[in-house]
Amino acid sequence: MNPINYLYLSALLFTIGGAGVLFRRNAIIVFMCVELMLNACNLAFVTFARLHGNLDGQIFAFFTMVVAAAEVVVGLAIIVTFFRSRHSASVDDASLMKL
Amino acid sequence: MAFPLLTVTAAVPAVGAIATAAVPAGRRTAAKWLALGFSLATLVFAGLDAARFTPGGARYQLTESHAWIADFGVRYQLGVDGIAVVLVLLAAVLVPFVMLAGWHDADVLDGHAPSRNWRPTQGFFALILLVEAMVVISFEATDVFLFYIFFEAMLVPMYFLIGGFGDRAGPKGEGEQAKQRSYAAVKFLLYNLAGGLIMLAAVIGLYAVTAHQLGGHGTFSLPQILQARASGQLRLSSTAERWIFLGFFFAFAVKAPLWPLHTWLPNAMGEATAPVAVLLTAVVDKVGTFAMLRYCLQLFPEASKWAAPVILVLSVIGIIYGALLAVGQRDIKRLIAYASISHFGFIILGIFAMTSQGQGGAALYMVNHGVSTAAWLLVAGFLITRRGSRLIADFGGVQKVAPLLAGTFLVGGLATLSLPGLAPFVSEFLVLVGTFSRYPAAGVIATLAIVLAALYVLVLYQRTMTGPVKAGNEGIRDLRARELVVVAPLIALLIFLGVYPKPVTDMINPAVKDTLSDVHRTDPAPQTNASLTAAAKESAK
Amino acid sequence: MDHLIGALVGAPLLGAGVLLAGGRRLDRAGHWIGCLLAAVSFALGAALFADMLGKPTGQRTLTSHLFSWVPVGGFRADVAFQLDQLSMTFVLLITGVGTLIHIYSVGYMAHDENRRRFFGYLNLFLAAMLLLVLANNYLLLYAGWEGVGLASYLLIGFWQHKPSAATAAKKAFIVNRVGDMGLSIAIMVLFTTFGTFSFAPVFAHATSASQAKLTVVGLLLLLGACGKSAQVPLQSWLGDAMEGPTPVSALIHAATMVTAGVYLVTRSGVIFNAAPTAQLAVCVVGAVTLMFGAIVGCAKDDIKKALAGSTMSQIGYMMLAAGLGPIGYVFAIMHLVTHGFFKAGLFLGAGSVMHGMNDEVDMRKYGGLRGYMPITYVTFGLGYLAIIGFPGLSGFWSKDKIIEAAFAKGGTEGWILGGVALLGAGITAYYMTRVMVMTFFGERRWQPAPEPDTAPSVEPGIEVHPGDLPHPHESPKVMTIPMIVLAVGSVFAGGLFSINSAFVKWLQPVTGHSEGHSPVTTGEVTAATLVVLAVGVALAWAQYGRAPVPVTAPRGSLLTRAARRDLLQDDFNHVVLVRGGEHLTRSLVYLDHSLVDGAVNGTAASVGGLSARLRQVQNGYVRSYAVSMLGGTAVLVAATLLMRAV
Amino acid sequence: MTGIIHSLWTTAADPALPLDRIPTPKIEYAQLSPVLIVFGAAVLGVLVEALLPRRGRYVAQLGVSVVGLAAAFAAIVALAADGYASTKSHIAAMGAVAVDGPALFLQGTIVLVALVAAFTFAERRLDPLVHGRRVDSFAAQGAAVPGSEQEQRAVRAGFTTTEVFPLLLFAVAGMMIFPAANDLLTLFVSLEVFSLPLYLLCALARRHRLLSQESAVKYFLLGAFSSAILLFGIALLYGYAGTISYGGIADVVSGTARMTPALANTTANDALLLIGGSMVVVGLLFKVAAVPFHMWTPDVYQGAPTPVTGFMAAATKVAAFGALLRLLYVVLPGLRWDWRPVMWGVAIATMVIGAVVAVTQTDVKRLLAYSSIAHAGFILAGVIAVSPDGVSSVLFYLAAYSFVTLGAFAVVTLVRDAGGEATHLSRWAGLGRRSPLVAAVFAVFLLAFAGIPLTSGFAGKFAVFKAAAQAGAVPLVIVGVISSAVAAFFYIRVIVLMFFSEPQPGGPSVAVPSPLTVTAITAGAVMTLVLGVAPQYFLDLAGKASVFVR
Repeated sequence: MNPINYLYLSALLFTIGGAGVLFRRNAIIVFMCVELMLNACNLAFVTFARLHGNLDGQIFAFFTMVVAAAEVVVGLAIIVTFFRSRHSASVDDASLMKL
Repeated sequence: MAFPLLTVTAAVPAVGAIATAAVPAGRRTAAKWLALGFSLATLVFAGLDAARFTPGGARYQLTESHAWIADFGVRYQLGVDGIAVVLVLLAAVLVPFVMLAGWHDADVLDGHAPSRNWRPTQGFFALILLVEAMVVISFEATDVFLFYIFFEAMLVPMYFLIGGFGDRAGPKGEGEQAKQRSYAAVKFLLYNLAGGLIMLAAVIGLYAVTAHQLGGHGTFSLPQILQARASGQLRLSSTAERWIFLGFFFAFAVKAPLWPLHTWLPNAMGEATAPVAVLLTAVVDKVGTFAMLRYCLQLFPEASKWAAPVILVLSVIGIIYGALLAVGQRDIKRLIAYASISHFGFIILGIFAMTSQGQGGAALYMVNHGVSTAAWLLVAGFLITRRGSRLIADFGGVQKVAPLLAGTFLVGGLATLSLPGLAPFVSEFLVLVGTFSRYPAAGVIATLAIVLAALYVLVLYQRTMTGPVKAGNEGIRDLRARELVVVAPLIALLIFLGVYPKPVTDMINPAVKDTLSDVHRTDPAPQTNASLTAAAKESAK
Repeated sequence: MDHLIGALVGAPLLGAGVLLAGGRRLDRAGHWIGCLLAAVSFALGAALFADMLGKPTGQRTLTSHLFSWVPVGGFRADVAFQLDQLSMTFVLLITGVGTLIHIYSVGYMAHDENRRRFFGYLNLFLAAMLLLVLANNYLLLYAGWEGVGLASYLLIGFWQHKPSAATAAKKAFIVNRVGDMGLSIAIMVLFTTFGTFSFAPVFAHATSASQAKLTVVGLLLLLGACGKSAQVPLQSWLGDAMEGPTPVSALIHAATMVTAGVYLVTRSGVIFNAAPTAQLAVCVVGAVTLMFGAIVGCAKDDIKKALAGSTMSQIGYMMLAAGLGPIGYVFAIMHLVTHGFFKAGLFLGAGSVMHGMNDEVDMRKYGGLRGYMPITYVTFGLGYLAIIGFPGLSGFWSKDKIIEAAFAKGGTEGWILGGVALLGAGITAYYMTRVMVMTFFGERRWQPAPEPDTAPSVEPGIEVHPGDLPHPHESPKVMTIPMIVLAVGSVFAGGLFSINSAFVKWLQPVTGHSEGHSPVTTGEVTAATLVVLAVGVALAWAQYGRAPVPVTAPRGSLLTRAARRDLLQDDFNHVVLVRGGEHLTRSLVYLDHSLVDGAVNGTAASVGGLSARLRQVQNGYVRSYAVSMLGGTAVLVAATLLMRAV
Repeated sequence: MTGIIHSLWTTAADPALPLDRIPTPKIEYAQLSPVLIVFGAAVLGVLVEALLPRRGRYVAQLGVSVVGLAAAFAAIVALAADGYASTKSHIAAMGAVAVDGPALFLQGTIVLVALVAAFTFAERRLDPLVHGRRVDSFAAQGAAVPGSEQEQRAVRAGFTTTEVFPLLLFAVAGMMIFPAANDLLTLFVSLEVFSLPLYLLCALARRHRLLSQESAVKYFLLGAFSSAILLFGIALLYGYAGTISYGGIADVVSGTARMTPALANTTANDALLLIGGSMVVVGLLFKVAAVPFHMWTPDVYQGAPTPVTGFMAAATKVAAFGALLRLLYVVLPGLRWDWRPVMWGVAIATMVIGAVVAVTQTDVKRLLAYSSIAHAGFILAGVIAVSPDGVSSVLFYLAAYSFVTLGAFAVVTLVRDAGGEATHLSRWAGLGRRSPLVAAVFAVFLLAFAGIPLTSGFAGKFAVFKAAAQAGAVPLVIVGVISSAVAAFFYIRVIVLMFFSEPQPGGPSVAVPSPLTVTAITAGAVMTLVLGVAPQYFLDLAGKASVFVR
């Protein structure tokens, strides 16, 4: 089938992810939504790689995964400490600093 | 290469500032004498400048020129024309008096030392010297950028002088007083900074234009620009010239100050101690008017002529407005401030009347106003510190208890109302004649100010000095030796310049002639000759 | 010889410098130094006069160029002097009368601890006045002009502890400044018209300038003259100026300074001759002031103020004459000189009286003094006869000539002016007789001791203990001698001048002179004058000589009351100028604060408000930050695409 | 650079050559040495953590970082001296990393900044002794819950988070690659390489840990979000051009690339290019804290440990602007007419909002955060002038600004009361009375921010505005001038507070720092004045380094 559809799908996923970041309160879920966005990007990469018939996109996808993994490591660490000190993972609780 | 006299003249006070600031906390008096010494040394060098300057010689003399910031087309380039020499001398002459008058101004702050290296006295005198250095170099600079840098930078020490060592003889309590002070200081700084930043845009514009026309790198060198324009290499489009001119003029008009950009001056002068106020009006503000004469007219002749009518109107308004408000003041220092606004109106009027009398008068006025304001305001300062108040209503009959103080105060006032025989008369009359010969209406309206001046000066004198001694004034002591040393020479100078201003005018005239030729203006010819020739034509027919 | 001119001015200037800068250590010798230097300059003047007489009429003008004062472009003002017959006349008057009054003051100011300062100011005045009359250009004249203004300010306010004195001094200076403004503008016009303001070239080219210009100049000069010579509408200061010590009133506000206006007009004769409108204006001002002063003089009970009124009116005569052009110049000056003698004499007399009456000035508290101070009585009397124009005495010669000249102007103007002058003579006789009688004749009204309720008439600041009665006595020689000399002058000067019209011949080369064809003969004028004179005297005698004079002034007619208040001129000034001015300045102060300053503060405030509002966006919620980011991205993308679209 | 650059991946993908003939990629280690050195030091740091006993770590870590950074700087200088900044500049590592003027200049700046920052990281004199031990501004144990028993123990045991040094070094290495990255992959990876350590560093404050953690969370989530956007942009660019190398994309954009049917298909409409390009730009604008992607800045700056804030504020801006420059000048010059107007808008918004909002700030660190936003706007003005002048002016501004910022934040660490740093402005009242010297130095930094002549701030401002004006962006200059007038107002406010208002009783005291912080502050002050009074040498440097290799 026409690879363009994959692009639409990736765009859709990206949007969903973005929406999640905006609408979900739980830090973990917000973060997962970001991961979703990254994966949307991966899909796009792979699709374009197919389109152009070169491997750059695919390679890039692999890198993205690695990076995403690294992000998870750091992110979870931060979120966990955050959670442990406030017993809540709601990003809306992180609003001591404002104005 | 020749001995860099101008650099040294500016460097001496700068070095002095550092040296003074370095004096350890305990040695207050030592710091004072050190600072005074440096200011006197500056005076010596300024004198040398004047001596080495040959009137009617090259346009810019004692020049120095070194590469500085090639990327910005900036050179460290100094040179003085007659007006600059005179003004440098003025600054160098006034600063020692300012120091002597303010000898004890910082002592109050010395009382409670919150920390080991709390040295207000050292700071006070160091800042004064710093201001002097920056003023001097901005008079000497022949590179627009160099000038601009110090024109802006001098705000900082001035700001600390006003806000940090302000007048404690205010009408309100100390707390309120502190508020007032820092308000005045901030107002001063922001006004001038805003002006300066607008000018920055114009300076950048100037660079862009020159860079575009002279190929590749722009230049800020005044002589180079003048030369390029003379040779037709550089031809500013009238719109560009006007915009850039406005940018420059705005900054200078704030500094000068020109109505309606004047409101920072009364606050600043009211809150600063008298010596600092003198430093501000008599020395620092002169940079503004000087810059109009040098940069606005020389760089942008066409735009200057284009804007002249409006500026003349503003300055005439300023003259009358300032005088009227001076009449209405309750606070001695604010009164003097408004009087100064009126006088700055005269200076600007003279500059933009674009006649040799007008501009010569304006240049002379800068000097005379410096001296007369110094004399009047310093005596006023002595009076205020004695009584601990600056409200006119708190004084009365002082002449009975302190005749000498009253007398000198009167002389200062008479100078301010430009009485013949005292310096300001000559310059004021020149400005008026110069203006009248091209714009009669403006001249006539401006002349009204001589009546108003008499009004505010004499009313002030009457309320404070004459009549029965007012309660609280009995204790006012007459002038001390130190204060006499400050006042007497100033008065002598006033009389000398009033009776024999020729040495100064000889310095100024060639510079004025050059400036006028820059703007392609000649004095209007007396009408009789015209009418005579007309009659001749009639008869010929 | 011509270098002496500089010395002429220099001597008193030196005196002023020494006395004022000298400080207390000169207190003991100060007054003699002052007198000496005044005398020196008189001597110099006399020497120059002798030298001048020695020369043929043609080359009597001396000039001396000291140094170049203000050279800027085409603008050349030099410190240079020009001594011709006109200046010479003034020099002699100023230094002569000046010296006498210096001497008189030694006695009069004996008890004042600031006597040194007083003499310093007097010398300063002499210097300035000499500068005024000797200058060879208008700017230098202006310098002297303002200089005498300063001296008069300092001397009127000499007793600064008296608020009234301080106020009077300030008033005098400021009113004068209004006149000075006219003069300085006149100089500007001259400069723009002729490219110079030195007398010689200006007068040489005067005719080549447009009449309009000359008229403007003339009117402006007149404005200046009005200020200095207390002519309507700028006369209001002279009455108050009497707050100054009496010698000052004698020298400055009677004999010399107030006549500067007449000098100015005469000196600028060439210009006025070419501008008839301006000339007429001069005449009108003179005539009006003549009447004004006379009427005021009739109503005042303060002896000095009465004399001040008369001064005003006499100067009105001079102005009138000067306005008549070549017919009148000479007589203006002649009357000026004679007036200098007798008016100075009268003031000194008044001073002597006050001296004896511990500074009482209210004539209603005098009376019958002739027995107590005979010399004063005689000298004052001679001065009195001179001023009312008693045949043979100075005033007779000069005043009649003016009246005659006024008629000689011809046409209705001539008749009106002449009539006014004639009437003025009558009124003069009336009020002077009044003064004379109230002071020296009648029964004495100065006992018992002044009650508290008379305090107002006593000059405030000078405490009056009920208990020390006035014990009238003759003044010391140092005061009487000058009075005698002046009396002699006021008797004979006029006569001397008129011996085969010597004075006319003397001044003619400078001012020019022409005998106008008078519709009435000299005899007729004289007769008429004598008649009105007699009437005036008789009226006064009837009113004050025969009937006893009430100690407290009666309410009097409307005119009288108005006249007592200087014909309401001050009230007018107060309401219109002072009040108006106060309101103007007050509202301006308010505007400056609220409008000009407010605009700036307003901008600052609005920036602050904007900032506070924008701050709210930073609400601390991650998700809202994310929204702004995503929104921003969307906008950016959209904008980029749009850029491509358009 | 002529000819098409083959990135590692395309050659491998070329079906023409069989798998056994894949050429080994050529890596110019010498030219990459600066980055490699820093990475090496970082790894060494990790080893130190693993192997050395607690006591020795602090010294060892500090030593490693300082030596490593110094060596890296030496290497950079050597390369530049060798001409890699100008004549020999080319693209190393098979097209992944550019070695040219801008890269080296920015790397040099970053390394120096990091060196100074390392000193402030190591400062141990400011906090009072804890159980007789000196402590720095980092948590005893990052994992421990604030105020928990565990934390107590860690403190008692005298733990210290010496891991900050390796983290710092990793971040530095990433930042060094960021402006040098010559293909989108390197760009993305390096972005993450320097971001992740920063997230962690933010969370490690000893005092105010809640705030610190909050800042970390915000920074992390938003950072991840932005990098997702960036990544999607990259994907679209790749989709458009079929390559991820800068040069390749540029060629495609300018139409000089070898056309393949696929390319013809994707380049048919520019939407991909435009959207992708602007999304990548957004990712970078987030890092430079440009409006409207600035909102993380104040919170993160306030919460993070002040030394970290200083480092971030200085180094991140340098790196990010470097990358932005390269992207706009090397990849998208063909789209100039599309992105320039947009950037105009961003620049103006950034200048104005940054300046205006700062007016009402009450916390020193937040104030500096907003001022950094405003400055980002000024720098953007220079970026917009697409000219060598623009590049050099930006480079100069970055160098000048980063040192002022470092110094300013270093001063902030000194002003303390019982609760640690006293960052609320009201506490700074009368500081000038208590310790004139510190207040004076801070005033110098503030004046530099305000762009008063004779400070580096003025020279920088003049340079960028000049470039902008010459590129015809006069309105931008005027807006900039006006907003700097507004900005001046709040810098002045602080000075007024310090000098003209009475010190409040029980106000904060100024701690006497160790030579480390003193060095840092001095370095900042000296640079501020030198670049202000005699900027010519550095302008020359920036001018020489203003040409991008392609």
